[in-house]
Amino acid sequence: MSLGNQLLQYLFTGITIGSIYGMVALGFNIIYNSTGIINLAQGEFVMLGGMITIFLTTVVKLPLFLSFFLSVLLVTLIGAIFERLAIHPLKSPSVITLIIITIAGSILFKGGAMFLWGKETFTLPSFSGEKPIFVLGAIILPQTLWILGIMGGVVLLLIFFFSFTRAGKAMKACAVNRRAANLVGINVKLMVLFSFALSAAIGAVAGIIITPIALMDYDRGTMLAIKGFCAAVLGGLGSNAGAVIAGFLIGITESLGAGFISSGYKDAIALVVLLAVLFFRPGGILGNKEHT
Amino acid sequence: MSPILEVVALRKEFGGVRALDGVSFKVNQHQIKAIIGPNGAGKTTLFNIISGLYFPTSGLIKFENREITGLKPHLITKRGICRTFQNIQIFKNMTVLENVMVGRHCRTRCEFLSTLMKLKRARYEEESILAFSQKILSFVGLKDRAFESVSNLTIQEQKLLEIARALATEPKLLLLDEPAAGLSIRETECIAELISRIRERGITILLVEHDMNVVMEISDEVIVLNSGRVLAEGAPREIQNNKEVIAVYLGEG
Amino acid sequence: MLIIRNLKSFYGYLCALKGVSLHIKEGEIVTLIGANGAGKTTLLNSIMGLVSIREGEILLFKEDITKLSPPQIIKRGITLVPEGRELFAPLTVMDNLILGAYHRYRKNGKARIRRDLEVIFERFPVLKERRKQPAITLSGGEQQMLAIGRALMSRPKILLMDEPSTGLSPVVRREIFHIISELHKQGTTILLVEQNAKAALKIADRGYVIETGRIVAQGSADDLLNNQEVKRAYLGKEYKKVWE
Amino acid sequence: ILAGEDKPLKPYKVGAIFAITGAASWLGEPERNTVKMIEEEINALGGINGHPLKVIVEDTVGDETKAVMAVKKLIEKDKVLAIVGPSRSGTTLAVIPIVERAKIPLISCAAAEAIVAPVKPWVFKTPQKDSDAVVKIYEYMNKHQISKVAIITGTTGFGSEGRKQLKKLAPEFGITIVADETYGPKDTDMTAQLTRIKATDAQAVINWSIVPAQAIVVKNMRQLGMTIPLFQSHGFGNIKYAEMAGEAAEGLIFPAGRLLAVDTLPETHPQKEVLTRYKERYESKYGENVSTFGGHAWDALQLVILALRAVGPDRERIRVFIENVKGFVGTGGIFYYSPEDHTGLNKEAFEMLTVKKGKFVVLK
Amino acid sequence: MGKKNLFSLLVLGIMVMILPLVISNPYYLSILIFVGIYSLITIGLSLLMGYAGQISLGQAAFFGIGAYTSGILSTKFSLSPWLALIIAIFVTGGIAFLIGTPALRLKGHYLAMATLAFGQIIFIILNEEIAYTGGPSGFGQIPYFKLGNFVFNSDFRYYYFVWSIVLVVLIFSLNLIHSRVGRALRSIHGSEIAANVLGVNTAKYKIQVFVLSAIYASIAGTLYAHFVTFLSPGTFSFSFSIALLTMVVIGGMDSIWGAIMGTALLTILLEFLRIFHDYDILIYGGVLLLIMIFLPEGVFKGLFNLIYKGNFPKNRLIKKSLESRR
Ligand SMILES: Nc1ncnc2c1ncn2[C@@H]1O[C@H](COP(=O)(O)OP(=O)(O)OP(=O)(O)O)[C@@H](O)[C@H]1O
Ligand SMILES: Nc1ncnc2c1ncn2[C@@H]1O[C@H](COP(=O)(O)OP(=O)(O)OP(=O)(O)O)[C@@H](O)[C@H]1O
Ligand SMILES: [Mg+2]
Ligand SMILES: [Mg+2]
Repeated sequence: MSLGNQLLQYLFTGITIGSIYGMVALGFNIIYNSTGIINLAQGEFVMLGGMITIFLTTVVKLPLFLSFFLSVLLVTLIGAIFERLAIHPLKSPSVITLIIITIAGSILFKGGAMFLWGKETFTLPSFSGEKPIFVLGAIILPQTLWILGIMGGVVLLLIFFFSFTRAGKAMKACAVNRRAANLVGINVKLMVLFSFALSAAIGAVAGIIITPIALMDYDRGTMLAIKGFCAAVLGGLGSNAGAVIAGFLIGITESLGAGFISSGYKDAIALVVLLAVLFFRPGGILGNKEHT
Repeated sequence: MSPILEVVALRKEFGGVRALDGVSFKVNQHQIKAIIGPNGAGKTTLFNIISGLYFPTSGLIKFENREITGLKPHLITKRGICRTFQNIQIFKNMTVLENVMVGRHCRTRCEFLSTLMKLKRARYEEESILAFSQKILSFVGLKDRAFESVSNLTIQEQKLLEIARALATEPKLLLLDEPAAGLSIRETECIAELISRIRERGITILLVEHDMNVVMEISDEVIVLNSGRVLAEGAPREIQNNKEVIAVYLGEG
Repeated sequence: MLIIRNLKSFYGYLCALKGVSLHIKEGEIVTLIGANGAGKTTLLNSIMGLVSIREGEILLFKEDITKLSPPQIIKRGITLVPEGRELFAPLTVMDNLILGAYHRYRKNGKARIRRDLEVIFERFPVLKERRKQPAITLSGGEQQMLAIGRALMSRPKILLMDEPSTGLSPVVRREIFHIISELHKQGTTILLVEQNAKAALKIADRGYVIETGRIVAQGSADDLLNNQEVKRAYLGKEYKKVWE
Repeated sequence: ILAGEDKPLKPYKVGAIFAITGAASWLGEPERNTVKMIEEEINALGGINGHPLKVIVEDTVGDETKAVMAVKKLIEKDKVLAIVGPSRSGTTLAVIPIVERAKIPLISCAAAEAIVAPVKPWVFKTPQKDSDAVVKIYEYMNKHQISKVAIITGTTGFGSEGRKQLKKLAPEFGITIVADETYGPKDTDMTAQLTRIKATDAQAVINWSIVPAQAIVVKNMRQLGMTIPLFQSHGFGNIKYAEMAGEAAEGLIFPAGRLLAVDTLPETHPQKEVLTRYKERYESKYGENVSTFGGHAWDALQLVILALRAVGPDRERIRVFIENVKGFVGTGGIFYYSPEDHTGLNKEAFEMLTVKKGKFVVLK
Repeated sequence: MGKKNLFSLLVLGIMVMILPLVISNPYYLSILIFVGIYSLITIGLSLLMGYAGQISLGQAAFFGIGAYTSGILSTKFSLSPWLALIIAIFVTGGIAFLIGTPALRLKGHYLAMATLAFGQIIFIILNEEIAYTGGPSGFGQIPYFKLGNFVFNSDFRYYYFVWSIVLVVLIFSLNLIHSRVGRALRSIHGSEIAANVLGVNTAKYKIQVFVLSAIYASIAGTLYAHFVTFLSPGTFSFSFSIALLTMVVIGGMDSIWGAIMGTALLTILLEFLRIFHDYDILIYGGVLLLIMIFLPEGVFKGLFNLIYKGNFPKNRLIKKSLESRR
């Protein structure tokens, strides 16, 4: 295998991993944009998406397509219910309180999933076969193309939503200044509910499309959340394009690191890159500096 | 009298916005000098640069004949310049007294180790901080609110607190950014009177204010800024009658 | 039009309004005078539904709006220019203004709002210049103009203004009072809180005096202007009338 | 009628600590299930010499601190006679000082050699030795003229112990390790590491890990079009892993206890009966496949029961009894303990298995 | 330190003294030992978060650096644990200084991310440097602390050892927050710009308190290493950082007492939940959620508020003064 082929393969691998991170990061961004908090249960939404689909296809024996939509719907509902029960009742929560609440939520979801589906690892069949596609001697999996395609669609929609629609701007306004948002007539609580539902939905989509590649178990959420958080921050919190770019950057750094330096230290290499970027651009790649 | 502060050809740009465009002036010792000018003229930006929060694009600032351009804010405070904020910036997580005690920070020395072990030195110092801060609080008239949380203060009291806190640093030059904004006529009178009293203690004051009654009453000299340039400078009476100033700022009565 | 009866509001245990009653008729400018901490802001915030109301009621066109949330109140045509501006700091000037009209889009459509935007820009040319800048980077006075502009974008029937002229230069301050009387002419009802009580009383029809959470005096603006008590307490010693 | 007659005798309390939840729960879960099943069966048959058996199960979550606390609780609060578990090497090593000090027999279900080398009086283990698995693989390679191998190991205790043994024993068998890669337990894609291996002249790959992620290696390798043989460790001993890898798993080779291929074992094999019995009972009770991990717990608890039956509730005598067990037929093999050997098994406990049509079969 | 704190200290001191006489079961004692060890970390974290307003998601890493440094030094290089403790403090402090200097320029979630990344990197190093750390399977046989012939090898002895250190650290920290430096830290939390303009070298103090909290964690790490006598990376993972954070917030961020209470509460709760077996995770999550919903300011303040019916003692004082003013 020539060096060029290898390089290309690392790049493809990086893109595959990176697209997973990017997908998770998008979910973070939505809730961040409307509440200013990091929802540490985001990883669990991803996990639930995957697990519910597995359940629907293997136990209920629904077709994949139908399971996909049903499971996104269910997770959306779970996200909304979580918001109603745990976030909604708070009068004037501080950011750190909210973060701990999402941690508690993630523990509960994880526990629930463990009870429902046990501790084993599951997988889903790839959407369109497992036959790798060869490009210049390197392979790329059809599932990766699915991930890229769906992610591209989601990102475009989100960018459009947050930059060009009134509802998107209103959502951002909620995070910036709840009181002022109320004052101009934005129903903040509804917006927050909506954002939890939306990010749960996107988390679920992410979970479903990555399961054929990455497998899924009840305990998978935390790791995905950490990686997604990395991507979200590196990209600049709130910036969806940034999240995707950062996801790829982390993925590619990891795979190049594994390929050329050391597979044991690949994650550390990516993290060092992340730190370096943050130290020079304290607001992430596409984020604007936090104003004081 | 020698100037205590000298600003020379100061410029500041934010991206495309030119907030200050070659501002030069001097402030004499024990003066009250007022800076007025339309909204967005660059007054607050000027304060931000003098107090070290912003770095100027070009130009220099001299304090007591030593250059202080680009010094870190806490060092500038140590030299003897302190300021208040247009948007009140009090420490909401502390009591009134504690807020003022923070002001003593730059005049005291005990560091981590001695405070950790509560050495004798630290205890002495703490007592002196307390005594000084209480003195300042009674000077501005907030003595009986010392132990309250600052969220219970009215806007006037918050403004007084900011001034008290700045006074606690024992400044030679005090920068006040719109101290009377949001105050009623009565309260404005109080603040004006307080400012005069501060001057009597030998502290030089640079004052930004939109309330012309205050400016004209207590200031010795007035500078008018307009779009980042000095438009006029002189005694209050002269400024009042300056055609240009009336046009851009005061308006026809 | 707006009737407030025996309103009591609390911050935790602290009773900030101790039974306030007042009314505003359609098309009036009413001003609220009081010392710092008297409860003016609290009253306006209570009307908007931002402060928890323990007792009493607020009626708008005979409808009880005491328990409604701020968005519902805004839909009924009341808007507040808040104390401390409450802008969306990192959003641009443009976005701030557009969000001001948030609840009108469905009713009025984009074109109407575009037009209103132009009107605001005409009134405050600085804002037009700065429309792509984040609100936080504006000067204090510019931010105040933006806060007023944002409130006007919602085209309220009743406009509550909490110290709208704070931090504005004399020219702009005069412009604000000009705008207020213009709005008045167009039929907007206004409840005005101003530190400069004299200026406020001059354009107002009626006024209320509030002291530590209670209304202690009321009357027509002229009466209040000439009331010795009020004069002594709120209008200050006679400055040389150079600047007013 | 004597009043005491139908009053049951005092129960024998045995502790069990497994990683029932957390990242290693696929180990702890079958282990817990197994000991609970044994407890029920023994008690249904009248207990041990009339004493009911009480197994107190604690969860370590695979975490050392929690394991330490759990062991302390079992010793100090529950006053158990012996402890089976923990599931993982790390947690076992963490609790060894405590059981040594408290003088409680511990029969670990974890594999690492460090647990019993050097021998500690109170510590035993039931899983086969890593080094024996490595020897098994290397012998097979010698037979098939494979001398250059790439190893790829998981970064968990099991993986890194395996890596150590693979590297240590390679020279003895004239084998060169041409690539040495690792992956994390929650990694999602191993193509980067495999691409690097592909670029070497390795004749075979050894994938040594115990986490589900090892199935991804199997898949990725086939996706990359790598055709060289793939060897797995005995950590592959769960048919689920083969199912996850799907077709890609066909033909891979790994050493394992005979539990997984009990159907293909000849009737005459001494373990046949034990294995069949365990497998049938477990699968009918829990409705899931047996794994070798549950088997380790079966062996451990049966040893303790054997000891209790023979010597009664005395910790020191239990220890001595287990140390002298000879020819105990367990699921992992036939155990011969001695004061010098607290593993009790040798490489004969392993068979080389392969995956054929999605099933584990003994490699001929 | 006010009278109230002195009184609380006295109560805590007496409680610490007599508890082992009441509950002598080594199992319960070792739970309390862990409470003590973790309290050291959470006290530091509360100084960092509650007082200076800087978040850290990497505190487990400093705990780990302390534990591994002294563990390795005393095991592989046969140093006395006491010396190892000191060296570990310097190593951890040094690393904290190096990472803190650039990281503390970041704010909010970005700082959280940077500290998280740092924690992960340390975690990976612990896993990979097998020659020193033993890799994922860890290493054991770490010696006990010794004073002459007196070995701290029983739970009873170690309990008093750990808790005397906790008390000393607690007194130090209380001194600190009621001092010039403590006020400076809180002013940074209140408004960094204003603090800066009032002459507080904010950058310096942020780093100093970061280093201090790291040193507390390092001491805790050393105590852990020589108590459990076995180390492996799992103990020092991200989830432990999160657990620490949770303890601090549950207790009430802006109080050191809260930090200790939160630590005790969660540590004991988790042990207690053993009786629920697999359900413990659900109950734990549920309890956490309920506490945060109903006592968002933490149990410390929350309980006071419940007892005093919404009049936290400080507030009552204020109320009185308000009423006298009216
Ligand atoms: N960080 C920044 N980025 C971009 N522009 C800025 C920034 N800070 C200030 N400006 C611009 O610089 C100009 C001067 O602002 P400054 O705050 O100094 O005005 P000012 O004289 O204090 O006005 P006011 O009386 O309204 O407070 C304004 O037009 C403002 O928009
Ligand atoms: N968020 C709050 N929490 C607690 N007390 C408050 C709060 N806001 C205001 N108060 C108290 O309520 C009383 C009334 O305050 P309010 O702000 O309504 O007065 P105001 O008349 O608007 O004064 P100003 O002229 O300063 O704007 C004051 O005593 C104030 O201290
Ligand atoms: Mg200004
Ligand atoms: Mg007010």
